[in-house]
Amino acid sequence: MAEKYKLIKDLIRLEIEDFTFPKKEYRTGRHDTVLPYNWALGPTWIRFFDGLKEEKILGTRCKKCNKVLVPARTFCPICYEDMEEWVELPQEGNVETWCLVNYKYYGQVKKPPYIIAQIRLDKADCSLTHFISGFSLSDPGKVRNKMKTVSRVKAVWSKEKHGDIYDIAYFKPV
Amino acid sequence: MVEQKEKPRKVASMGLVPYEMALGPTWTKFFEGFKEKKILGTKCNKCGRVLVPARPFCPRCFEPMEEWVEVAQEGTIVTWSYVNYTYFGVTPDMIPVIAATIKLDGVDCAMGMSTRIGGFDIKDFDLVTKKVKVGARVKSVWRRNRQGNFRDIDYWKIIE
Amino acid sequence: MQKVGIVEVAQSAGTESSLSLMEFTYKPVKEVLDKVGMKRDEVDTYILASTDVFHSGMSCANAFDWDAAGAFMKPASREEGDAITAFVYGCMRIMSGEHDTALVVGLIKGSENPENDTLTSFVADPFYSRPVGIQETTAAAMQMRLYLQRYGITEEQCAKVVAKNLGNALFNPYAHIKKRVSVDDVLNSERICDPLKALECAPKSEGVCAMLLASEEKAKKLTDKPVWFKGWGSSMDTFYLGDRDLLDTQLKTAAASAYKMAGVSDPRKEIDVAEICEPYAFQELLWCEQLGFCAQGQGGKLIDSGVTQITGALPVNPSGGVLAMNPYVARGLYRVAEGALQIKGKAGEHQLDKKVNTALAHSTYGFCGQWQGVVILGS
Amino acid sequence: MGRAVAVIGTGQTKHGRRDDLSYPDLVRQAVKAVFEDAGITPKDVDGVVYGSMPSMMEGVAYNHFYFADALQVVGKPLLRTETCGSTGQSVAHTAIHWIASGMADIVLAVASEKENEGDAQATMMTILEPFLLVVIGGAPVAFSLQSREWMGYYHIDDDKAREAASIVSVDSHDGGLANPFAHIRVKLSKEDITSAPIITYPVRFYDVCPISDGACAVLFASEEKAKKICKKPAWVKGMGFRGEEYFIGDSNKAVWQSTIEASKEAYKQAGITNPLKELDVAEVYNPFSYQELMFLECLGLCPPGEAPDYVIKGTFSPGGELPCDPSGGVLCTNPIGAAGLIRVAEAALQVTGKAGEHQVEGAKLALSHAMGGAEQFNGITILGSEL
Repeated sequence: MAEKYKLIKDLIRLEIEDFTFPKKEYRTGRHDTVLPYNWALGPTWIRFFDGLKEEKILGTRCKKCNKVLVPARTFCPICYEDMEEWVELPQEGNVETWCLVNYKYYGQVKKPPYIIAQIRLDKADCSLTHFISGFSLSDPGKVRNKMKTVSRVKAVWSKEKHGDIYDIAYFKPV
Repeated sequence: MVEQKEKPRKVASMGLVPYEMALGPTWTKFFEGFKEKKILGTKCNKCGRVLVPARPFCPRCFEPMEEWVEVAQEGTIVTWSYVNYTYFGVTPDMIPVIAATIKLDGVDCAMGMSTRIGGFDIKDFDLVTKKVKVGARVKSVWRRNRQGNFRDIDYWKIIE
Repeated sequence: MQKVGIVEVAQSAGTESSLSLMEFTYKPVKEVLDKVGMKRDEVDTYILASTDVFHSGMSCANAFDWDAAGAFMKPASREEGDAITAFVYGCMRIMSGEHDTALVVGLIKGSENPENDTLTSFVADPFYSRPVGIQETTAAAMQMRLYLQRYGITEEQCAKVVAKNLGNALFNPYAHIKKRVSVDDVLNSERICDPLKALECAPKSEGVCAMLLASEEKAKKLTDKPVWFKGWGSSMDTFYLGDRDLLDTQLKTAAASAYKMAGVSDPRKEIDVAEICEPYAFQELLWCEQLGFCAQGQGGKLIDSGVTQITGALPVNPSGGVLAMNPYVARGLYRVAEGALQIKGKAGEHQLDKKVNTALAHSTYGFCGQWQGVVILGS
Repeated sequence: MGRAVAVIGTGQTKHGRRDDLSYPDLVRQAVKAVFEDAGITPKDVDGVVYGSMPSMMEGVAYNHFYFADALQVVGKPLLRTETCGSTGQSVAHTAIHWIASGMADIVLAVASEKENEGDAQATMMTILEPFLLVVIGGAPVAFSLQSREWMGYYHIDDDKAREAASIVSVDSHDGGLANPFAHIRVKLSKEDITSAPIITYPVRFYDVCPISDGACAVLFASEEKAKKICKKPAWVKGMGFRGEEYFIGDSNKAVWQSTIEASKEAYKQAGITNPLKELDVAEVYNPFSYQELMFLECLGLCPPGEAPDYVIKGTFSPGGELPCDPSGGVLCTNPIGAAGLIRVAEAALQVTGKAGEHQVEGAKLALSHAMGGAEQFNGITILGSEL
């Protein structure tokens, strides 16, 4: 297994955290699945992520039901029609719901604590899932009180952009 | 999760998932046998077949297989394959390999996959086709430091 | 349409086992066959349920499980996903008239896997939901906050579900978590994913559940008390959380079609016991609403009223539910098994103190209940 | 079986390396195509069955959630069936049982694979128990082991097997050339095949299937609905599925019982007593040309040990007694999870006369087949033009 991890390190900039199973009183065998993936984005995601690079949040409008969905979609999930009309969305919206992640698990995307939220951007007909930050998250009690007052949030862009969802660093309270 | 930035149209990533399996009493005992250079099988009281690796139950009769037997370490090649290509996780120094299925004497099934033929220059393909044949006799060659896993059998040697 | 009866069930306990996955799976399958007095090859068809990422690191799970499930050279198949689908597929195979008996197995050995959250993050799409940290717990936490906000459900009411279910689990020999907890214990447990608290989240358990199904004629021969499959409904929701109203799930659709098929018009009155899949405490309240046990937004009042207690008029999760035992893939089949045992009167110490004619079994998986399935059983 | 079931439409994507589309969009192409073919809308569907290879291959677990929108299954029940390489056949079987049970009238079956997005051999290795089945090699090893076992068992010499395997490969590639959906579309001569690089002796490059992306969708309907909707349905005449022990050496793979028993059951249901005579076309799962020879025997299409003779005679070639894999088969197109369902779709196209350039004249009864696991599972579906 060590060789496989080495292969990954050569292939990708990745820090591998170690996972320890609880100690067992019987004989076990540790074997980790380590597999490479190379997912094709397809034209819609590419255009959406290219938009993020230019600090634009793009959605698509369904010509049948007229709904604007973000991130942009190839097709309307309800009407099943191709969504060809692209719209740039405002970068502000309302927080619909959120959670404060304050525990660790293997393969986590970020060091806790962090807030994940559903954000309804103005003029969009669905919510965008992203992080909320821009203030201290270390005291859960204080975060809860603070979030009671937060209803509007605004996108904060990453300085370095790679054309992925992290080009939006997080949303901050307005 | 972790993304590679070089390719614009694709997202390269890794799936890393740790698992830890219980070997269970049957396979623990089977591998303990390896430490003592023993190959253990279990016998079905109903159909009388001896299976290697040892099994907790007979897959056909569905009765527990509780009778343990030590089996012979010589047998015949049922089939073999010459592996000379790499893929993720397999580096050029790990190949070539001759994978074989070997039927040990007195056993009612063949031992598949985990058995490798060796003991001569397997990089010489002409030599391989000369020596390795369906029906050829083989014998286990054990490693000196055995840890109770399949690598304890270093390879299977062709008996001329 | 051929009637299908549940003849016999066997389950394994949820606590960590030192057996290998093959040995662990073999036991309940053998047990169910022995109880009925059938040989492996006398059963017509086998349906397995297992999930690759939850399968100790071996993919194409059916390959490894085939022997232990007893499926050697039998017409068989495997459902990837919740085991309640394997139950339904087993019923279909009998209803089609092709087979008379079917053995259904759902299996997992949770102790061999990493955390469920690690695995469920692989359910998220790789470009958007996964990088922003969506997995079942974070999705459920957002659903819970919405639930609290919109309907004024209190955290105490959610905590009561844990106290009730873990209390029930004390009488279930197979349950994984066996400890009495108070509402305060739950409220004071760590807020791991605010508003979710540690004790409100299901554990990671082992579990193999095996069940023998038979056609009407055959079932009557094999057991003196078959439990009949009366109805099934299932529905899938759209993928992205942002596209959904998280409190208006497809469970309503699933329940409606199950009730229609079973001829249930007033679930609150006609159903005697419900086994519900509640990996997060608040979900039991939400699912109860959507199953029509109470009006929308009244889930909190429902638990307050005591109706869903084991002694109540409509006991929910007398076995302790998923909060007490969460064999991720097999949990749906456990719900059906527990429902069947209640009807048979064989649930043991947690047998209800009343006549049980109709039982409901529910299962769900996916973020915020993306897939929902409801099975109705009758005496 | 209960109610009669028919295929009322098929849809496939162009298979191959499909970096141009995201996975859900690829699935949607097949789904759109099947609705166009059948002339119905997603609203008419009662349920969906989906299948692919394991999560380890896709990098997304439970990808039916991810594809919920592409499958147009929102608000409807979905079953996910998966049995390794035979997934496509098992998906079809689930759909057929669903309708036969009376719980649905129209079921959409979809299977897909984006094999280029993962590492096929590395993923395939995860099928094996990591401590008892320690081997390097992936699928080519397992199947070349089987081919050699078969050659050894019947004492078939290397040259004869080589000759027959080359014919299988040439015929399949000719089929692929005529099939607009196929991945590999090249004209090959026997020399091209015998001079190609060795993958694992004696298996050479053109004896092995490609790594493909693709999706396939098939609409199944009850008798009543099929007659109403479809002018020329393909009727399900029989099906069979069998699996052997997990450990590869436990049973003889040269006389492969799971293929034999699965096909026997399917023939019995279809009332077929002499498959070679009665079948008009067969879509045999052939990821390796050598393996197809063994399948031809185990499917009862020729006597045991005689497949090379029959192949050399031209029995299974275009224009022969029973043309095999006119679509090019798995040798030309192998999105693994979908490959089994593509066989069903191709069989349906043949018996309904819609196969176009690779149509077998007047085909009325077709066999479709898929295999999976480390030489473990076999699934078969037989379709016919008459009820």
